[in-house]
Amino acid sequence: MSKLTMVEAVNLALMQEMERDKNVCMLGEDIGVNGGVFRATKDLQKEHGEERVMDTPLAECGIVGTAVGMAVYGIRPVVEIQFSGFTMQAFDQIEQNMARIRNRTRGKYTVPMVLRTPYGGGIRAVEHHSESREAYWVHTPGLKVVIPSGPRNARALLAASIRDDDPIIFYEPKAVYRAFREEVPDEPEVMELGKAEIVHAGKDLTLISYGAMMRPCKEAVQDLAEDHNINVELIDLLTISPMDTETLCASVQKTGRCVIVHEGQRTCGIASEIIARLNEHAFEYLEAPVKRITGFDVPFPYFQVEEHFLPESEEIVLAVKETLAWE
Amino acid sequence: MSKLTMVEAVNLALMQEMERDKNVCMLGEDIGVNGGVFRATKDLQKEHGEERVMDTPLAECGIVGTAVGMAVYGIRPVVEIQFSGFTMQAFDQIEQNMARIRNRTRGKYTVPMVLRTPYGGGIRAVEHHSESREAYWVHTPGLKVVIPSGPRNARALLAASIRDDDPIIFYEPKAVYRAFREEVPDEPEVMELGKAEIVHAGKDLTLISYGAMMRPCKEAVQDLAEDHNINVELIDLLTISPMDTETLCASVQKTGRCVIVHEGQRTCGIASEIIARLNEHAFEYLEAPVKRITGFDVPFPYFQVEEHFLPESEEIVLAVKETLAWE
Amino acid sequence: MAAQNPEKQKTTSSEEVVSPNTPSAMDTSRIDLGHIEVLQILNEYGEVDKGLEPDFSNERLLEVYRAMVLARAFDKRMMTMQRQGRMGTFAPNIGQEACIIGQVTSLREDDWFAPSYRSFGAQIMRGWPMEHLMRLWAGFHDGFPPPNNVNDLPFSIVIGSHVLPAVGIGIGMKYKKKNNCVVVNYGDGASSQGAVSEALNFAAVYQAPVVFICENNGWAISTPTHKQTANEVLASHGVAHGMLSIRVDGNDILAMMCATKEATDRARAGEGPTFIEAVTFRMSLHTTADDPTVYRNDEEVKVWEARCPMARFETYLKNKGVLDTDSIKQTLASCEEEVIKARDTFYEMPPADPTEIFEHLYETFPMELQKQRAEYMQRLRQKGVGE
Amino acid sequence: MAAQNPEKQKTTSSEEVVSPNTPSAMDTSRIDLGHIEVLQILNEYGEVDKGLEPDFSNERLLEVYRAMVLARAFDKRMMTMQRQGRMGTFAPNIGQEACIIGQVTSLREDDWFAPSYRSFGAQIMRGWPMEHLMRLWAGFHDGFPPPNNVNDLPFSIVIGSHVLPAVGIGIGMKYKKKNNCVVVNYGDGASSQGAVSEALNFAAVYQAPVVFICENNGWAISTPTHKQTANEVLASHGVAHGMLSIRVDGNDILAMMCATKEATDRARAGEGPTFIEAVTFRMSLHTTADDPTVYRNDEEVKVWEARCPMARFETYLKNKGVLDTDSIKQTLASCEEEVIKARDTFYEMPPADPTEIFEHLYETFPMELQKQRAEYMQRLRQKGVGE
Ligand SMILES: Cc1ncc(C[n+]2csc(CCOP(=O)(O)OP(=O)(O)O)c2C)c(N)n1
Ligand SMILES: Cc1ncc(C[n+]2csc(CCOP(=O)(O)OP(=O)(O)O)c2C)c(N)n1
Ligand SMILES: [Mg+2]
Ligand SMILES: [Mg+2]
Repeated sequence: MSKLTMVEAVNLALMQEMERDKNVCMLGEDIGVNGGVFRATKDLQKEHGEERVMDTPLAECGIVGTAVGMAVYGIRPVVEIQFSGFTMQAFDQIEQNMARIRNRTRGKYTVPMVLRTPYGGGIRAVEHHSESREAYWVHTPGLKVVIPSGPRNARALLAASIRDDDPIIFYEPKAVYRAFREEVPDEPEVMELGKAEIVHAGKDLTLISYGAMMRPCKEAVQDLAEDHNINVELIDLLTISPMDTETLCASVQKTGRCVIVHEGQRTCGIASEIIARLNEHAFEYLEAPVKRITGFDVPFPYFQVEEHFLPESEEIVLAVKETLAWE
Repeated sequence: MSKLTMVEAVNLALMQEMERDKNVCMLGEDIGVNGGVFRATKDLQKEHGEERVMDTPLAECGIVGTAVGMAVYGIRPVVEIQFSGFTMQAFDQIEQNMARIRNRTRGKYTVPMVLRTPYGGGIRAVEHHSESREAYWVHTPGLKVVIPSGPRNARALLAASIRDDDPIIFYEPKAVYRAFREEVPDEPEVMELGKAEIVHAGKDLTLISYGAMMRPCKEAVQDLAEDHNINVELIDLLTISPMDTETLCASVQKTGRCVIVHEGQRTCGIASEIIARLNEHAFEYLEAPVKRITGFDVPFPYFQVEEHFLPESEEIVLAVKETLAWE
Repeated sequence: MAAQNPEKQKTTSSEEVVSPNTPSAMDTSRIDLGHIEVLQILNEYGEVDKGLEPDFSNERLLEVYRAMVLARAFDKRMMTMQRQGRMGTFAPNIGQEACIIGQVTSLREDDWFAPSYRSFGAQIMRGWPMEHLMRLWAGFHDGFPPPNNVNDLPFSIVIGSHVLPAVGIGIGMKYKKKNNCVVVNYGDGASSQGAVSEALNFAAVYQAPVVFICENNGWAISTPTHKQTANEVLASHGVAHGMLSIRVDGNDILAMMCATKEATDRARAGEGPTFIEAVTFRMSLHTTADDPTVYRNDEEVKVWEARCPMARFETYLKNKGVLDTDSIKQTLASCEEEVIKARDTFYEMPPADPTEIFEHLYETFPMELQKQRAEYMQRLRQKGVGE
Repeated sequence: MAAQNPEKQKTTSSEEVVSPNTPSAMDTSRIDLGHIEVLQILNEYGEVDKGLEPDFSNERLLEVYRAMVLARAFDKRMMTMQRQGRMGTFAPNIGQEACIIGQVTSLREDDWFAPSYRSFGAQIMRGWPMEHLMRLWAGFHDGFPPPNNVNDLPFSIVIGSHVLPAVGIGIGMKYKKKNNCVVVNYGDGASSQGAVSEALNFAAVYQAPVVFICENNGWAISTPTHKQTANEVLASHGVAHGMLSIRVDGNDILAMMCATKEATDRARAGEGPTFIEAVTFRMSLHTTADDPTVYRNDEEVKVWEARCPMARFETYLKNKGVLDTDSIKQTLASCEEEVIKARDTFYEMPPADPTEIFEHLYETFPMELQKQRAEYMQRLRQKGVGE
């Protein structure tokens, strides 16, 4: 056990997976000697050489498309895209090949690759460096989308993603990279994909979130318990696609009320889909409209004003209270 | 008045808008002498020359990025992407520049351009030629998304889109291109963007759709009225983003029940967003779960089986009856 | 092979120098770009350049000849079927047989081939049963995966999108220290796609065992190459990325075979990628949905008819004494028969299973998809489908 | 200008021929690619090539010299502010002043410039007040739009994404029959982006009045050019697309001024785009978030220190008698003062208005956005912000 930051935990998972399976390799910009702009790939090239940790030319479409071919050939590439905003450059390869080659070839070829990329706001970055566009990938059949919320689950989910035979978009909440430390076991740890986690059991309302937004949610849950005696059930999605609808619906069937929190833009975002599924599976249990606390439908703002854009625990507390007050 | 097919109506709108405003120009693959692979740009180059109707190299990102620059410079480009599946190649330029330059430059520059592209299934095409991925664009702030359902509104909405100062994704339902004829006035006609149309007033249930799916919806409404004495209010969205939430909510507040139909994939699709908005604005009026009849969360299938994938009027009739039976 | 990399002498490996811009890099002497060799062995009259004539065995030559005849016979049959409404839209390869077949002649079974949608001939040679290709173009899901033992990528529908994965496969071979290589083809139109240019760069940077065949057939639907680019020598794209690049007469089967042979040899020997621009011509429609009379004139087609890759190969083989009028006829007849057999097999194959659309999306079956499949099955039952 | 388009003689306009592949196109003689000229007027010792020396007026030379000094002073002040926590992450242009400023010296006000994120010097010369640039890098929305009367694109954050719009502006100029041109710059790293290669192609196909400045500064963050591409002569990219292409010593202000002058003249005269590879060096950090000691060694930096664009221009101006030790000091002092003044103005500018995030998305304000803004205003009120 060591106390690691998330970026160290990611590094640990990568290092151990490369040791475990010599077919695991990495591609990305500045991931070699430089260890990645966030140092998530630190020392990997020193340890495993330039053939396995490939510094690439500056071309995201090139990186993803190349990795797809390597994956088809039986390698297990882990791609780093420097910021998730630049996955737009690779959209065609992601949607047309990474997500579809298994389907297109009726399972003859698979694409066991992971596209890791830091997402989200909160680090005072310039435009295009704070995007949360996971909804694009969730809307794309054939992909899995995984978003950890802390060092320990980041490590265990990344290991699981690398071992998974499906193409995975792995969004790392960069605001959490160095925000806190957590005990992470030295021995490899793997968490099952596709399962949401009930982080805090409760009976009054279901609060659903993931990634960087889990921190304000946890704060809110604590505040609500301590200051208002409100008992919230907090769920961390962890895998956004395929979504663990059962866990969500079971909780809402119990609590009858729900608030959903994410940074990504609202319209056609993750919260809309959750609401649609609750509508299908928990309609008769719902006692109040489900509330969305999300990024607004504008581009992520420049950093002087970003703090107001990102949901904070106060808003969540308020939304929970409003939802409980609804009748 | 002449009876036109949708593709002729599109052609008419383009021709008249080019005559009206010499800043309107076109870019696309094979749109010149060839008149476009669907003939939507027939005779435009003959009439207006190669400078205004530009055959481009085979590069969608190039087409969109170039058009963005032209629009910033004060031209009003209308881009044709041969099939909507190939907009993926231009995703970066659409998301990063077309949608954002107005915002980025605080209104100093605008991007008055239209990206026209045929979308949807039903013409026995190969993979990537039948996509309905409008949800990507609806999730992208800064874009407007317009989808006509017949010759007359196609013409009037396209004219409006060309005159609009915002960047517009204009999806043309290719299954409707030559499916039927409709009276289209000879004189230019313009329809306001952002307004849904109540195509058939009713009181029992609200049926919401757009584009090619309006045909089976209309059939279903007729069948329901004739065979089952069920009175459905049918709404054609026409503009998908920004969405006319008011019209939708007012209708559902009246009927209490709703079914939504689209071809695009379900998860994080347009129907999810409508459900989320109904949840916010019409929660207390809803008497049954809102039903989604949509494309499934798999890639659009190859054409031997596509007919079963696309929603038909029977499914809609059934869904309406089920939703009415719910208590 | 007669071709050259003008930057060869300037490119230095990472061990030798720390930076590209050490003093000599700002050398102010002008940079000679060298030249691109153009390879033709068999001219349009079927005359062979004795100095360049390769020593393929007669059996091999006849095998390749038959593959060309078969490709054309297949093409014609497909066209008939399409006109009868029994085949989907497809892209005929008539007139490009030398280019298409020549490019795979030096591939081994464990090498890979990444075809475009106009590569029937090559696919057949690689082991795709013709009825399988018919399934493919008739819109059946099971037509898409390459058959067992055929290491090909599925054909590419999105122009240029297969080139990067093909490079990835090459890099995979290097990674796994295999003695293999990849051939990937794409057209003059595709050469404008940014993703293709990224693929060239990746292959060159990693010295991947990839052979690029740029099929410059004069047209991309209605767009002639001179409107596609201001530099019609597409081999320049290889040069720009520091790759050995050559232009080949794509209607000359011997040139195609030799150029690809040398390129695959280089690839296997660890000498990196090669760029081959094959100049040929799309004699027929772009696809069966296209009408070329709208945008190109007959004269141009006539010029190219005279350069037919089949005719000149026949002349050569006749002159060599390995083919005569009779055996030509026989070959054609036996190819047509083979195609008819494939067609009949195709007609007897089972209809599509409508439930297959839910298969092969993930390794396991997510709950939501199970639910959607159940919904779909219900729909099929209501329609009475599949009972 | 000493540079050449090797394919010039092969490229034919659409009127002349129907097809690119008429008989002569399958010409089998080898294709001479010609050469790329390398331009240096002022060598690293400040010695001028008399045969090439341009006749800019002394005033003009001093004006450009001051712009270079100002750019460096601005850079240094920004660095200090960043270290003090009063400035966001930014990309210093130290060592690239000649390249960056030289490229805009022949632009007129109604021409356009499409900068990268490392183009301060040029932006200041184009009329961006320095406090405005400070706002930009300090994360204020109002820092992004170019000021009134400055026809620039906003700087590009997504590598390479501004090059296509720049070409579009050039095509727009042609469309509107304006006598103008566009200068767009991008780096060695950006040269790998497919979108950039598409931009070159579009510019060449439409003969747009665009000047491409490829700033080959040796590094893209930690990636040296020789790992970015197997052909470090990036001017080859222009050649591949049939464009007049030249390599210039990017640390030689006279060469930069002359090359861009000729290129913009050509553009205005309807002679199409020009590709200029400017060889220079990123002397400092990639950005303030970067630590180059991790990946590059000092020796390389030392080699380039000796090639400083400022020093050699000073030597030249001294030799010419238009500058002396005193006026050098004076220029520096006045530039530093100007920067300090800008900084002070910047410090006094109002704080960001948090409601601005909802502005300028559409021409009119959609209902859902109004609703979301109301929600946001409510949030701000609860936090007590903006009251
Ligand atoms: C990304 C993309 N854009 C457009 C198309 C439509 N399309 C299909 S084939 C074709 C022309 C291709 O020309 P070329 O690359 O020269 O190959 P050829 O057909 O001549 O063999 C076009 C534009 C497509 N399939 N994919
Ligand atoms: C599409 C994209 N990918 C990655 C990045 C991150 N990034 C910013 S600058 C840079 C290197 C750019 O190098 P180069 O083009 O040579 O310009 P230079 O910084 O040397 O001026 C990278 C990788 C980005 N901003 N955009
Ligand atoms: Mg072609
Ligand atoms: Mg650089």
